[in-house]
Amino acid sequence: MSNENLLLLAIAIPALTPFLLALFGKLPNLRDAVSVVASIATFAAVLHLLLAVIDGARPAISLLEVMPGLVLGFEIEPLGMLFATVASGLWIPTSLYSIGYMRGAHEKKQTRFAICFAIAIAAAVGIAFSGNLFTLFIFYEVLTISTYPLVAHKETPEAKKGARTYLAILMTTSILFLLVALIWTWNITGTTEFRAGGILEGHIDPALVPFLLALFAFGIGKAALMPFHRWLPAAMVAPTPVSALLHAVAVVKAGVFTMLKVGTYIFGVGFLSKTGAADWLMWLAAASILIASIVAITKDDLKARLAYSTVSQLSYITLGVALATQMGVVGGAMHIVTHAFGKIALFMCAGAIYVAAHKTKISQLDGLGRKMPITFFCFTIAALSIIGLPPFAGAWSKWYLMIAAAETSHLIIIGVLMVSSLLNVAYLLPIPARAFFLKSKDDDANGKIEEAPLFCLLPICFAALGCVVIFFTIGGLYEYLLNIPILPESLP
Amino acid sequence: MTGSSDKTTTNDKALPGAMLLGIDTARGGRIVTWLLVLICILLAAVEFVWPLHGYFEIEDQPVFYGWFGILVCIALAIFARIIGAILKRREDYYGSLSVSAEEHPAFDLAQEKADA
Amino acid sequence: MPEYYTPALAYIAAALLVPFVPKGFLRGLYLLLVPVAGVLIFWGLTPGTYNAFNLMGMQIGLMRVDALSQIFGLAFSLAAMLAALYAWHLRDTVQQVATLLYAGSAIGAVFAADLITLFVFWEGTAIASVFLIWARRTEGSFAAGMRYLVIQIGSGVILIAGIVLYYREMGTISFTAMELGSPATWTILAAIGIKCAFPFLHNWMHDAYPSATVTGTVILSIFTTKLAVYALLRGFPGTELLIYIGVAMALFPIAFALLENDLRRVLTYSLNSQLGFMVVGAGIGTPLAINGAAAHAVASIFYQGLLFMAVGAILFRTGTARATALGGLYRTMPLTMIFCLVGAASISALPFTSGFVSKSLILSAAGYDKMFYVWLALLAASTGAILHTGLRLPYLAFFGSDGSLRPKEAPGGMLLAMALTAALCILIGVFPGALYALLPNDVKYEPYTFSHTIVQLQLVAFVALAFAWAVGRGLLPKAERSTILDFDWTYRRLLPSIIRGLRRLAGAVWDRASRNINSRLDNLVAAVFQLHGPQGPIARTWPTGAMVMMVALLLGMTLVLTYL
Amino acid sequence: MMALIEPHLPALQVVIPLVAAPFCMMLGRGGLAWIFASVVSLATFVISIALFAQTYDGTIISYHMGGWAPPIGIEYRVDILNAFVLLIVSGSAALVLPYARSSVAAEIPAERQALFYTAFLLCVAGLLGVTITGDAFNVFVFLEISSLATYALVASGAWANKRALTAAYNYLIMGTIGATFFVIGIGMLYSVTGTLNMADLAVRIADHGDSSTLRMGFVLILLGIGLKLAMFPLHLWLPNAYAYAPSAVTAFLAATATKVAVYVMLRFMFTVLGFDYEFQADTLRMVVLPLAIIAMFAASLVAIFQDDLKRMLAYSSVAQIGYILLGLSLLNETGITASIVHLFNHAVTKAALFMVAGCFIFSAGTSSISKLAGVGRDMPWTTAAFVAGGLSLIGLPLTVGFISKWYLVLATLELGWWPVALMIMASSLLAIIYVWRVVEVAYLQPAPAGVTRKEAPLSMLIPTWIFVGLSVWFGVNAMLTATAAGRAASALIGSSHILWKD
Repeated sequence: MSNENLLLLAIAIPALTPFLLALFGKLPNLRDAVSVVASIATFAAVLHLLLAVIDGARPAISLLEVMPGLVLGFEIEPLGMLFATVASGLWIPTSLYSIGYMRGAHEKKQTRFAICFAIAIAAAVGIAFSGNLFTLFIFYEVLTISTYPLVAHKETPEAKKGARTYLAILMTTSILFLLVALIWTWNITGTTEFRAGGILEGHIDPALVPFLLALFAFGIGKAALMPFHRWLPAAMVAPTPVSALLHAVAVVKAGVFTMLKVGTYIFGVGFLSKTGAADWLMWLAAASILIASIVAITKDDLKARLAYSTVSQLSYITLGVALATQMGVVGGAMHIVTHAFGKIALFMCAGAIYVAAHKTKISQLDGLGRKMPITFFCFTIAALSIIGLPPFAGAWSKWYLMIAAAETSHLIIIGVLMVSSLLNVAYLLPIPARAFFLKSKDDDANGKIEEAPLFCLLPICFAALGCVVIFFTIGGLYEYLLNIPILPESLP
Repeated sequence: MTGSSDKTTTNDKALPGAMLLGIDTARGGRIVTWLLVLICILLAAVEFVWPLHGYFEIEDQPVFYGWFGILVCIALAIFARIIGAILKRREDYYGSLSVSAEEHPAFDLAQEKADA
Repeated sequence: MPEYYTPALAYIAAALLVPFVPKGFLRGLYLLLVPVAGVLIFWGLTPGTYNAFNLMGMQIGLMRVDALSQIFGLAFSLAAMLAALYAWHLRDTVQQVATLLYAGSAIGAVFAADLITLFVFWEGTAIASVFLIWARRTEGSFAAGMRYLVIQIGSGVILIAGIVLYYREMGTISFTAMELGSPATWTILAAIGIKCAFPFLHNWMHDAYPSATVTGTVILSIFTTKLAVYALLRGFPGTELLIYIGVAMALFPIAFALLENDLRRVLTYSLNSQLGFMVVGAGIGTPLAINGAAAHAVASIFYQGLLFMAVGAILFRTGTARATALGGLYRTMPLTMIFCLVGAASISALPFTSGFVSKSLILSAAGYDKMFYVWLALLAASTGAILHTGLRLPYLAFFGSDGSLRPKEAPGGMLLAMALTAALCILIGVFPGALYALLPNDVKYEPYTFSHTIVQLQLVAFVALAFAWAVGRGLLPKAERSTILDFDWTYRRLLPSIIRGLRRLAGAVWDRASRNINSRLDNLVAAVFQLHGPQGPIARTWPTGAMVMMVALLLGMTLVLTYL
Repeated sequence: MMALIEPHLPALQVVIPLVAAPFCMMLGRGGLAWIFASVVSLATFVISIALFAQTYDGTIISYHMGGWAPPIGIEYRVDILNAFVLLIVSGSAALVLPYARSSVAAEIPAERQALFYTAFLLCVAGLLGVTITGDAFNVFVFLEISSLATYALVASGAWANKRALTAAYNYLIMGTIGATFFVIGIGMLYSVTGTLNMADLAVRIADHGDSSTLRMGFVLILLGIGLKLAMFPLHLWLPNAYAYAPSAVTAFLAATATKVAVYVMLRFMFTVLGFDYEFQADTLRMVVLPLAIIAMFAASLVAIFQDDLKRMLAYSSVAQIGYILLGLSLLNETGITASIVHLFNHAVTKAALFMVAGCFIFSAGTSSISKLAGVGRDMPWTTAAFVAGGLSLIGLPLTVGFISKWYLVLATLELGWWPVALMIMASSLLAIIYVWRVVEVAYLQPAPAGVTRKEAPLSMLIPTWIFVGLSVWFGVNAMLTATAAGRAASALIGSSHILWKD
């Protein structure tokens, strides 16, 4: 099968799975099997493409012209390939985990859940493979809409409120800012294609660049840049698999991925650093990193704390873009991977704790480590990875972001990254420490608690293992990321 | 080292460290002190028989190390008292966020009595 | 995977296997044998860098074997073995795993040829060691562990920031001697300074060490700080600033050591003071001084470990290490007392103990370079060490007033560990040549000159006399149940209260602002509703007349425009 | 056969429904009349497709009624713009009629249904006539035919709700005032130029130049048509008329009536009076543009607070007309393209949505939003259609609404009018609110106990979904509509440029 067809297949499988899911809605075992098989099939297709891309292939395909000059088309480049691999790859453990979680927590409407989940993955892969900003925007909105039912899943008043916030912020930012930015870009350059080195240089008054960048940065609400981050904690009312895959990996990473993509292929790193247009973004991202971390410390709700941690970590990637050097892009892209593994593990642990012990508050976790050692052990590993400690994956992405900050002589940014690590320690490590080393206040109630179902545990262990493995195999990832074109291709 | 002698019971005689019994009484203390005085005098005397040499002039002062040690001790005692007066607080000053006031947990220990 | 081989790997692999080794004799033996395996990896290798490879354009060297790394590696391995013996009774898998990881990380860091590897193991020591504190499983130790962890990881992130800058500046990450001067080197020095407990960066030690478990404290006392000394010797030999830092470090903990009630905390202060000697040695930087610092580090690992072991044994049997609760223990724990006295003699640098042969190297180095005040200060610090640890500590624990405690002698594992350590202290003291042969620089030095032996004996004897006299008169500060405030007050009390205040302020401002904004928003929504709601003028069903009015109005308006 | 018919297609387009109407009345019973009306509307649809195909490449068909050449005779003139509108009108009719079968049967007594379909055909004929004719006075005539039919159609909602009568009455008054204004305006143009043929008018006006009579004529036409197309604040008749008319009528009117009025406006402004007519440009920018922006917000806000689904959609229409007027008052090619493309896009979207409302009324017996709780479970297809239509209303990609918004914002950005671009986006955010309110109620609220609702019949669902399908299809592949609109816009501008140059 040609790479182009594989590309379409990688989007089509998750996009068409919902029909099968709807068909088997009444047969839970078959339905869940379909989910798992679809996730594996998608990943197989993506993996195939990954190998091709590593070999230098750049499959591209134009589906149709939506409006004169505006093409719905796909083109794979290293960055998008990376995101697609992460999103589709982590779909497999998450779909397994969903089985354990949704059944363990006795959630209703599991078919609707599975359907929307598959669509969201299709949209994420679509975003990853988008050949131009216009296509990307389309899938970006599909992703928003398809995750709304997932956030509102519980249908309680809180769920509705959270989902409303979720939708309101993502829609407002994307329509009010991102779409305008998109049309502006189209207006001045006559294209929305992603091109190495950017398309804007020479078309736009340098004085206006910061404004256009602002429209993009705030328009990509999924990147959760402060002050448009509120949707992320609000989305935590969703069932945990959603928080794990979508709000730690697919959706939020779609956001920061778009930031990276826009920075690299629309503005161009060179253009950004030449005009200094991203300076303000750098400071905002730095502030976002710190403030979100501080807020995280004050949260007692486990998922809320993890959500604010995500807000903070996402800004690392935005920071990588804003530093406007190759190492910044490499660090940011690397952080997409490393943070994905760490945060998905953390959320899965939170879900496992909820399924096994029905606890959502950190203050209730004392002594649980004895009952759920595997869960909390994996939590510790993932937390260390998020903090950025060796030998866990997070250390490397932080290293490259620091290198980028050093290259641009922003010592304060290095300081911010350091302080952020410590804040991460302060809000993440007390959780397993309390669970393992403090005594529970109500031992009787905890007496019956045991580990979450195997379907939950295995994905957790997988993700935690990923954090370790990536640390040692980072060389390959780094080599791969160097393929992201930074400079404009010389014209033939 | 006062007032503890009466606690010495016959039982203590059987304890493994019985050899030293009495060293913590006032008399024991006096004996130790005088023993030390004797040692000090001997060591000081050595200096006058075989001249010593060091790195600095000050070391050529008679019994420099002896009086220097005593002076430092006095200075330190005074300094420590001043520090103590300023910085000493209740044991539970930091509350439950410190181990100062809490007992060491029993599971980590094996408290056994010698006569048990 | 031979190219990934470092002694640390043996420890890490062993740590992963610990849970599968049956608890009890087998596991005890297993833990004893791991350091042996660790030593075998590097022992006998000719100096050079092994297992070097290129990672993302950076030259990584996992194992650099030279005299400096070998002596620290050997000392760490031996200490790890002794600690394992000391903890023979322990049945806590978490602590056993943590110990192996901790020791492995420290040894790995010592053999690191590049800064990245150093950083990896640097953080490794931070993470692994905190479990020894948390393993106490109390609120207090949890909080202390968190503080310790933040500071230790803080040291790590400062180090990585320094490495980043250094890499940027020099284009290499190899770990060699650096010149203090650029932001990079200052940052790296700061990172090392935290782990080395430089003044004002030292509080984690006094906070955390007494908060650990019985065995945990012994293990903690071995690695972290000596690793930092190693890093100073490797990275900043001959940096003048270190001399002054070291002098301050050697002096100021003395007063705290004299005041403290918790004997384990007394020992941390005395450890801190001893570290000062080593830092001075690194700062002087002559071959002799470097040798002195290395030798003193090795010696202090053992005598300080011995003291911690003895106090640990007391804690283990009595449930407390508070001086106020102890006293008169010589009756029932005479062996422990003897070993403690060996340790005390060593730290007092009594001739024929290890302290004497190592400390004199540093003092001599200062003497040769005619650094009078440094020399004098170190002498004063030595005096202090004799006073607070050599005399006061054993006195309070084993003699002093009889606390009427009659605990059993320490268990066999502990006694054996203490005995071996004590033997080491004395052996080094009697046969210094063996230690000197391992030192990094080839310098001839003879510690047992007649003058030197006599003056040191004089010093110890006169101080002992002064102590006996002062004790008889009750002139020394009394040990009381208390907390002595140290610099950590700034972040345990001052900073939180500032933050609380700021938070209250920010909260008030936020509340006010959000109330204000909310009420404005409410008003806006109300106004919008009034205008656009079902009964509002815009949504209402108007009578035909009103509609016509509207038409007329618009017509009028446009007509006006027509004639403009 | 084809060769015989083909030259007469423009005439047949209007004549067929016009002639068919009286026959329809004679058919008596509802069923037959419905079949007849459906066949007729299908025929007109086929004709309009043929016309569109002929003019797509820019050809202009000029058909002389009875063989009399203009300016004396009446000319039917088809270019891509009105072919496009013809397509909208006849296509809507062809799709609404199948839908009307069940809907009308539920809302209008059987004996009156033949009359209803007659009025319907008349209305179609009128709207087609307005669109196709090249004669200014003819426009007025057909406008009145369609309007009168419309009043009757609205009033036929009275069997369901008596208020339809007042609504129709109000509509009648306002419509008549509008028509009067319009005819006076035409009279003034005639007094200046002495001709009623639009092409001829254009030439003569250009020769004549500016004058206060011309200005008066323009103002009166603007207001007259403004009334018909529910330009804010002349929209007051619309919400009630739409809310109380039978569902099928609402769907049809929403898709066509206002759109044809917009077409007339475009025609008079840019073909007759000319793109560069300065007074017109000033009026558009100073009066119409602000009113359009106010409409976008005010009407959307009203929609947010409405409880009745049909009223909510009606107010949303007022807002959407705001977009159209905004586009044309920007006075650049992209803006006019946006207006024209939105004619189609909004027609498709709104027809679908009103049909959904009709389905709700049919199956659940209510269009009150609060009573539709949990309807997503009982009527999944209908509710899903609402969601799809709603997304288009918001302007999300892959729907036609997005295409319109794209061009509109592009037009403002071309002018550098930042704030306006942001205002367009902000007002679409209001659309999110009123759409999502329904979505939330329909899906996330439990159905009240004891209420049973069946899915709407296929005869209603299929047309609804065809409209939904169109709104998605032309959102995904907008080449046809966008190209047509673009060509129409450039033709409008191009023709007037030539005229005003000399």
